[in-house]
Amino acid sequence: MNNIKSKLRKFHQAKWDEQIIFELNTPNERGIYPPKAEKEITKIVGNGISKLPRNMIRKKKPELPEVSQMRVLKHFLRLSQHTLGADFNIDIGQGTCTIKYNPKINELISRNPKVTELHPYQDENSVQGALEIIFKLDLFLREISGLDHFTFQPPSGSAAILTMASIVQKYFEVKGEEQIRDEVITTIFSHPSDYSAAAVKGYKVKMVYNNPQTGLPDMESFKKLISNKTAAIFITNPEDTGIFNPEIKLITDLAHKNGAICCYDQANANGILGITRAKEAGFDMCFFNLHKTFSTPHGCGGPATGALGVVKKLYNYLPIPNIEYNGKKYILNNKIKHTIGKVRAYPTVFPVVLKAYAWIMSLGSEGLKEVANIAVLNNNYLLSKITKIKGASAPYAKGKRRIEQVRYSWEKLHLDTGVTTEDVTLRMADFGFHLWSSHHPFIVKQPFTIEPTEAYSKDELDEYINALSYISKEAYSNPDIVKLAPHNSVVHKIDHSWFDDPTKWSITWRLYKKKHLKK
Amino acid sequence: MNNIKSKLRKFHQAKWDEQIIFELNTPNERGIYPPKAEKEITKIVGNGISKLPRNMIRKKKPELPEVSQMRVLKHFLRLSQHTLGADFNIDIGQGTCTIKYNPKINELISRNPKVTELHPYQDENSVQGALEIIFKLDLFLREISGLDHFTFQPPSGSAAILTMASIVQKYFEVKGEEQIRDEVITTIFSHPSDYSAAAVKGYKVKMVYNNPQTGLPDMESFKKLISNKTAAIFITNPEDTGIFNPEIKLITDLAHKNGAICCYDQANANGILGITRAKEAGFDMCFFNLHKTFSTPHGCGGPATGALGVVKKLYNYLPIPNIEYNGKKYILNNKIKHTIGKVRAYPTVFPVVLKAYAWIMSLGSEGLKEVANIAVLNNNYLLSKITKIKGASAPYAKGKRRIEQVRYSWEKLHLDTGVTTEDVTLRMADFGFHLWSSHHPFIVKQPFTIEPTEAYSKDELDEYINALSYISKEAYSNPDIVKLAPHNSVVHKIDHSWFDDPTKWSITWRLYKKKHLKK
Amino acid sequence: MSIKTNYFIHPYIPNSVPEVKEQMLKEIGAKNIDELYQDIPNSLRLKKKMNLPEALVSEMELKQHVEKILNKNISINEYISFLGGGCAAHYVPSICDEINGRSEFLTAYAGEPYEDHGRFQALFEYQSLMAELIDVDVVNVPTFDWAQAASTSCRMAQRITKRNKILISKFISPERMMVIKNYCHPVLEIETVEHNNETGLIDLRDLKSKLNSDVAGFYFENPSYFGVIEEHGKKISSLLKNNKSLMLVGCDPISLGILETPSNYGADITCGDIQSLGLHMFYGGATGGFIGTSDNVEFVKEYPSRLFGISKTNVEDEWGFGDVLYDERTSFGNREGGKEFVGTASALWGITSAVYLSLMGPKGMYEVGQTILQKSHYAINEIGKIKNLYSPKFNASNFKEFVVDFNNTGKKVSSINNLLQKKKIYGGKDLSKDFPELGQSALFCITEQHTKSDIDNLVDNLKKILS
Amino acid sequence: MSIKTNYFIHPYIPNSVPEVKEQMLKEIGAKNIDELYQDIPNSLRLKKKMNLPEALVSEMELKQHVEKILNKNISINEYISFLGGGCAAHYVPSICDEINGRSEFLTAYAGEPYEDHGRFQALFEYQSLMAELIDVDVVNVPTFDWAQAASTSCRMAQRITKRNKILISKFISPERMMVIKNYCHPVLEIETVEHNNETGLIDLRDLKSKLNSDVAGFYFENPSYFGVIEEHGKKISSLLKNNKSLMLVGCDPISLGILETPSNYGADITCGDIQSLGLHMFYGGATGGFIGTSDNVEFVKEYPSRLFGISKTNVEDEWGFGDVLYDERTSFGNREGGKEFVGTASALWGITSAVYLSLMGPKGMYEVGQTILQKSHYAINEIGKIKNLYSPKFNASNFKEFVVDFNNTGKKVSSINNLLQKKKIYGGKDLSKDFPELGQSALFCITEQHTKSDIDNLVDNLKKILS
Ligand SMILES: Cc1ncc(COP(=O)(O)O)c(C=O)c1O
Ligand SMILES: Cc1ncc(COP(=O)(O)O)c(C=O)c1O
Repeated sequence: MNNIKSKLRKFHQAKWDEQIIFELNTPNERGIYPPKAEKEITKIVGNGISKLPRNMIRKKKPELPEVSQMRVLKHFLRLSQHTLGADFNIDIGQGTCTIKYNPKINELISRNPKVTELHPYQDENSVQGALEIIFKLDLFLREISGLDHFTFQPPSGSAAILTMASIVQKYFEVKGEEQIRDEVITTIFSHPSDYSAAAVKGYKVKMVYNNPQTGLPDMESFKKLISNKTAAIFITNPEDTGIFNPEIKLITDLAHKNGAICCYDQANANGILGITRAKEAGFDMCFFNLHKTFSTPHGCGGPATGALGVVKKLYNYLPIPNIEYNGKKYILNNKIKHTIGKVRAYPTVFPVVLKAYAWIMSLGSEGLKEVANIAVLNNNYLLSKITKIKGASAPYAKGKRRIEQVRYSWEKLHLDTGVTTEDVTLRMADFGFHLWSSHHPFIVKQPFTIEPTEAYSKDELDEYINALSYISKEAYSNPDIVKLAPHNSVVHKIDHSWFDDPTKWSITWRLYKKKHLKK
Repeated sequence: MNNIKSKLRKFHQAKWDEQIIFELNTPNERGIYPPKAEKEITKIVGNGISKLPRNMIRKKKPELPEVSQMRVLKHFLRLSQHTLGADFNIDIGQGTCTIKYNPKINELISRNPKVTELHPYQDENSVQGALEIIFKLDLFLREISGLDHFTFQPPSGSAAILTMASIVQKYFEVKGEEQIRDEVITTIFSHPSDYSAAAVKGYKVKMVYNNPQTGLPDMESFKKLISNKTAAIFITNPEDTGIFNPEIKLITDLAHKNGAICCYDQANANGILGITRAKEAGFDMCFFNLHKTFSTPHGCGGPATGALGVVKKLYNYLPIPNIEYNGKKYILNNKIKHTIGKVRAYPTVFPVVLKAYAWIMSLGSEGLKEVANIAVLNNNYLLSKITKIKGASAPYAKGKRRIEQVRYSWEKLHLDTGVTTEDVTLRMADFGFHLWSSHHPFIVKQPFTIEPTEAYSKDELDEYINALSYISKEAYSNPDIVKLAPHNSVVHKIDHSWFDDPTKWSITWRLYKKKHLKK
Repeated sequence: MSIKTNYFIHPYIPNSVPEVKEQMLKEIGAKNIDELYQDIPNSLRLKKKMNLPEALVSEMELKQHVEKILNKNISINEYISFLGGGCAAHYVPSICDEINGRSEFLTAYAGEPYEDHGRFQALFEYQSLMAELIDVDVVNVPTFDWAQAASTSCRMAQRITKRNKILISKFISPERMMVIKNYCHPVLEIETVEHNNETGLIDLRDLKSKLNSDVAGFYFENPSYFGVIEEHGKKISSLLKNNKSLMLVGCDPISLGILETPSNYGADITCGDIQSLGLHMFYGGATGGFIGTSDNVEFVKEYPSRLFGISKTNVEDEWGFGDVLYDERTSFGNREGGKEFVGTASALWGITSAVYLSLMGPKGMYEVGQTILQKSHYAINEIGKIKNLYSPKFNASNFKEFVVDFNNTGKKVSSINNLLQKKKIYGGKDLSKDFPELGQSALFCITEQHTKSDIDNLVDNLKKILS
Repeated sequence: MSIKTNYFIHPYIPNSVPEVKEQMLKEIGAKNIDELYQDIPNSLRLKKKMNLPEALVSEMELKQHVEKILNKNISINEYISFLGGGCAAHYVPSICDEINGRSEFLTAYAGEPYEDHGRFQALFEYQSLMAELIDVDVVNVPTFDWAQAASTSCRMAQRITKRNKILISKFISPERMMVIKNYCHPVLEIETVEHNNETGLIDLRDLKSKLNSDVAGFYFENPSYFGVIEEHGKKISSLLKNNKSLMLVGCDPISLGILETPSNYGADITCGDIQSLGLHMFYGGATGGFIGTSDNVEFVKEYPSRLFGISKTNVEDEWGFGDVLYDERTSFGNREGGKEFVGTASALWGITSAVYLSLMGPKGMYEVGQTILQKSHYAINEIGKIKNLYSPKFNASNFKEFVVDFNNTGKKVSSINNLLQKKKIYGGKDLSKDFPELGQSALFCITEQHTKSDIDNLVDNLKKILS
């Protein structure tokens, strides 16, 4: 197994021991000069400052550092090397995040001035290209989901959940049921935002826990919770466990029977593209994270887009403007009867939409299905291999297949050796890998979540597995090396006492100076 | 001195332990698909292969690796992190190379399709922008050098030397003296190409060694060597020692008196911009490396340009086409009476010319002079600091100032501790630095050459000096740590036996397989 | 050719190679991939092929295809634009794009501070640099946009004061107003505060009249949507303090090298958008919302966003980073008790703005503010000289943006803009729909990128159109 | 403002800060910077200010200034171009530019294999990939361009055979011919070899007649400058072998996924340009010359270029790299005895081509060759159908390029091209000056980037012009 392509690397992360940008301050150095007003202008209007109300002239200059250009560049370049992007590692350890290849061609396309230099207030006629791409992506996603209309206004998955909750609310307001229907149901293995974004809209959120055997949301609890107070259900499927819920249609039927709206969290739909859809599962709304399934880069945490689809009857509640085609040209439709208004100031996060469009165009129908197939193949391959590693297990649904990810457990490893998931995570850093535990609460003990997507080769999967097995062996033979990790990373064990203690936390450099330097 | 901005870093270079691209081969993986001919075309011309003479169809497919796209990207990205570009380190240790800031704006400008997508055969009218930039750079360099015409055809400094030799030759051919004048004189501290590129043109090259006291070329030797056989002198000033030769005008006068042409190697003119010029020093030709003094990036060793200037009387020998302005538009002049022909297929290395143009435009006359001033200030600051380091010295011209660089010596360190320049070089890698010895032959014992340019701050210079002092201390206290370096670099002591032994050397992967794997 | 219908080896999907699939299925113990979907009931399986355009697997064809569509756009590189209102064409230093284009930053996501030290440091620096610019002690990792930042500011005010009403200035961006309204509904009640029609400044009497014990805070923007500089910040602040309501101020950070910061005239929460700090417009696609407050624990614990803090490690002189109050505040750390929600937002743009501020320093921020001030006042002047135009409409100080009153011309802004467009000019934003009370008025925006000749060109064409 | 005439703090020059200068001068023990120039005689000092345009220290102004000039260019993105002759618009995969734009590679230079391991590996891989493509054992780190590679091939042949004459095919690029002539003069004598006027193939009789004991080698190109595929490589090789002369073949590497490699019909030295392998045209500014031979020591030691070799280190399974035969061969290692010279050349483009070949693999190279073949033959056919045009002029197989004979049209190529240009087409390269014997002929080039409609567009316009 330890062939050259899946060898355990002698890795060390770049380590520049780089200062904080403020430490690089040298008074009077300059990083860049903005343009000056032309002399003729100055002649006419003076220095400009005289135009300001006296009390509105800034008195104390901002204490920004003064650093010459190359040093600023060097600083951030070094920080970039301190960051383990997906382009560098075998990024399957950030389960639920659907890390995949973000094609460089799509980056190139999105840095075209015909993309970067468009103003959101421009006349429709001058942005027909942009609108066409947005609208066509809508058409594509209709086909992929079976739903009837998409909006690309929500700037993230969580924002899409908030938007769904807003639509649900408006829907029942129009029906006059908003007072009665003040509950929402979600599940414990759904994303936390399915809880919290719904709560923002004032809903009482009820949580269905999983059946300890199957790992699936417990049907009996569902039945108990659902009622004519239920405005909507917000559910992910497969949930973080990667187990597809075969009863999903029973759930949506039950919800519908109680007059609720069914909202599908398909942020991550990577394992089911072309296989199964929101429509057939009975959902009224669903959303896809373009920055997950549809391959737009994660950018350290955004920009992003939660593409939100609805069935026909909810069209009238969509945020405005909606991008449509009137038979002659693409338009920004602001006339939507019961629109919830807006969830973001401008129509969409255009570069993200554009990259998702290009990604789908490079794959087509068959390609998308192949994405799902291989994501699932890779995941089950890992499942088979990882469950053979001493100390690791895959709770729930023994012997069953999984879709695109699995929530594993190091519980046995921990019991046997004292080594925790966190220890393993930090030790994985020594080989150039991420390993993520799971969303709180840790229902699965010592959890870790792995989602390989379609982007990594068998050799790369093997390399990752090799590292896990190696660390398991270490844990059993020499646990300290694991517990003291990382050794080969840019940084060592961090003092966590600075994060929850108000007298110590330093959210900015000035706070650090106040709290720690003055002493 | 060890303030936070000049601290000795706990450095480790990125280390991915990356395979050779051929080791990543997985049969049938694809990195990219080129476009296919349209179906209509295939219908008409068939598969294309049938158009080939049978024996000209390739029989054995090239054994290129088959690797999917993200893995290719990852491979080269990792290799990039294994490379210590000037954007990352304090790159003052590659003396003679004039490593400075290569502004990112110039990169951006040069990636404009109006630059990348121009064909060299395009009609003059459609490339007026390109020609304007080339011509204006010519005007700038005339001002900087005092000479009368520049050509940007030579694609490097060495190629410029070759071009100068070609012009000299043609000049004497036209005069009918080519048989008599078959010698060229250069100096030992000039760049090796001043010797070898002249030799390519069949010249017997004579070398003037330095005066052991002053470090300057020995005047007496010069006088002895120069005669009516001398076609030209090729000389750098300041030479690699950084000492300005105050007798330079005596030398050119002497050469002229003997009927020779004076060729100035100003590849590196960083210390004298706006201070002193080729014209006043009596030279007939000079060249600047745009990739040194004029800030275009070195690109791991090119692309580059040796901008070659000549006095009026040599205009008629310039390579064609010469870019000129006829009062109405910019033209490619191919009608040059005694042209040497060409030294490169196309008119110039346009992106390099463009970046040099932009760099000069951002600085202007004062800025260029400030470049020189600060380069010299930085250099003399280092001189003062480095000569205080135990074991280090700056041979020649004791107590004198230097211009833009200094050739130092670790001779004492070596005698005292056994540690060589090479050892220090490899140990410097552990702190993220380059340190270069010098061009062969090592006239200066245990040489090292440092050229700070204007691009680094005092703090950065101090950081570099700190590392040198630290290593000197190590050499005296614990030489093994120096001798066994590098410890924190991507790679460790390399087996040099594979480089000069024909049974072992492996210039390609296929040779490696033949020579080392078969066994 | 190797792309056949049943044999689709895609450059993005390494294991689409059939031989590899076979090996992996063998390890899994499955006959085919379909078997892996056994839990998906047949009734839910998609039987048909999705109806999507044919794949453009050749990268060149993909590029040509997309560029052909994009060529239908007319960018403001091609026309001269005076559009603003929250998004504008400021100069983007080349290093900003160099850094946000680095593969490492572009493709990182949610790693630990151990492998993603650089991401944490860059965003900590972003927070710290913004904190200097807006002169506060705490700034968040950026949220989606100004609208979200303003919305969250309102919700924070509610949680801090435990009151349920927010007053909002009428002269804020209509887009932001809609976002805030949706985000706060039905939990918060919203009431708008009037402005003086002459000066464009906040109507203090109206504000006063609306203050009561339900009011959690008052949100206004400075400069306002109309570019008007509100000079009564301190007065507003004392009105609010007396009422124990918070002052929430939105601002355009590019003004703050030269304009006083909201915190210095009493803002409890400062918010705004970083688009002006090194981001291209991207059709409104590059935005990031900042929120800044004092280090008061009561405020800090109400942030929903991530807040990166600096720390030390067990190695001497080594910086470490981590999340402040993560388990208490965030929905990641506290599903049921977290504040609002956290997730993917605008981190890459935050890093970009950190680069921008590092390059600019205090002097650069001052100078760019001054240039904008000078150029915009030049435009105000020159437009004001045109017959029948009132510029600026509001008799107050302006920064970057200003309203021109076309009511006396007898022409509609929309038709004037159409004529300007024929001259390759995007005129000011037509305000007649969003602010009918202003009649035919337009909002013009001038940045440091405009040249005198751009402005003169506009003025000449306006003259021609109106003559 | 802080830029004053005597107070110039430039973003590119950190120590231009006066306070820092003072500190440094103090350390040096000098009163001012001028003192540091004490060795430069006054008579050599420049007394005046250089007459250069005013500095554009603002990055935005610099960008606007340069772009304004560049906008005078019309790129072949805007027109359809059929220009080739050694430089052509092939598709550049986006990853090629991603990699050559990486700051690390872009700004590295001459470091040791210890700090620049990645640079050495990437160039070793370049050598290795090219070696597979051209099917030889040794390839150099790329030199300037094909012309230089051909020139050096001639000089290598001279040193290997110790003979002083080179025969060169007449149908090579006129630019390369001039470079070779200058580079070899006066050390080598050059004589040209004729081609058959019908087929464009090498005139074997003429070749034979010119072979004698002075002849070090014969250099020809395949495909020739006219795109003609020479099919008698083996015959030429045996003629040369009999004369103990070397066969030197120049080729366009993008042909070699599909065309037989020179080494397989007898080339002793293969050379050419990597421009077609992932490089933009840059007005002819992105070129790189490759030279490939067998691993014969007599050949290897005659390379002037750097040759990177692979090795091991003292750590198990770790690759190391270094220079092969550096001290013996190169002018760096051996000033007086080195072969020709070595210096800065085209390394970044070499790395780029390594990326290109890694992406393409054997199948990609085959496919791109096939597409070019098909599209160029389609163009040959369609142009050939136009009245009075002969296409191809030479009755042989073509790849990528071909000559169209306009002699029967009564029109000059130059005026036809002018008319085409009005239709936004750059027609074929006019050959009438460089090859007067061909009369009014033009060289057309078709790559994989041309679409059928591009070609049809050309044909339609030619028809109109000629009707
Ligand atoms: C299933 C699921 N839902 C929602 C989200 C939230 O998406 P975002 O981070 O874009 O807010 C995620 C992201 O991790 C997710 O995986
Ligand atoms: C003084 C001098 N001359 C000539 C050269 C040769 O330049 P190139 O590497 O461009 O051939 C150099 C480069 O190091 C140099 O420093």
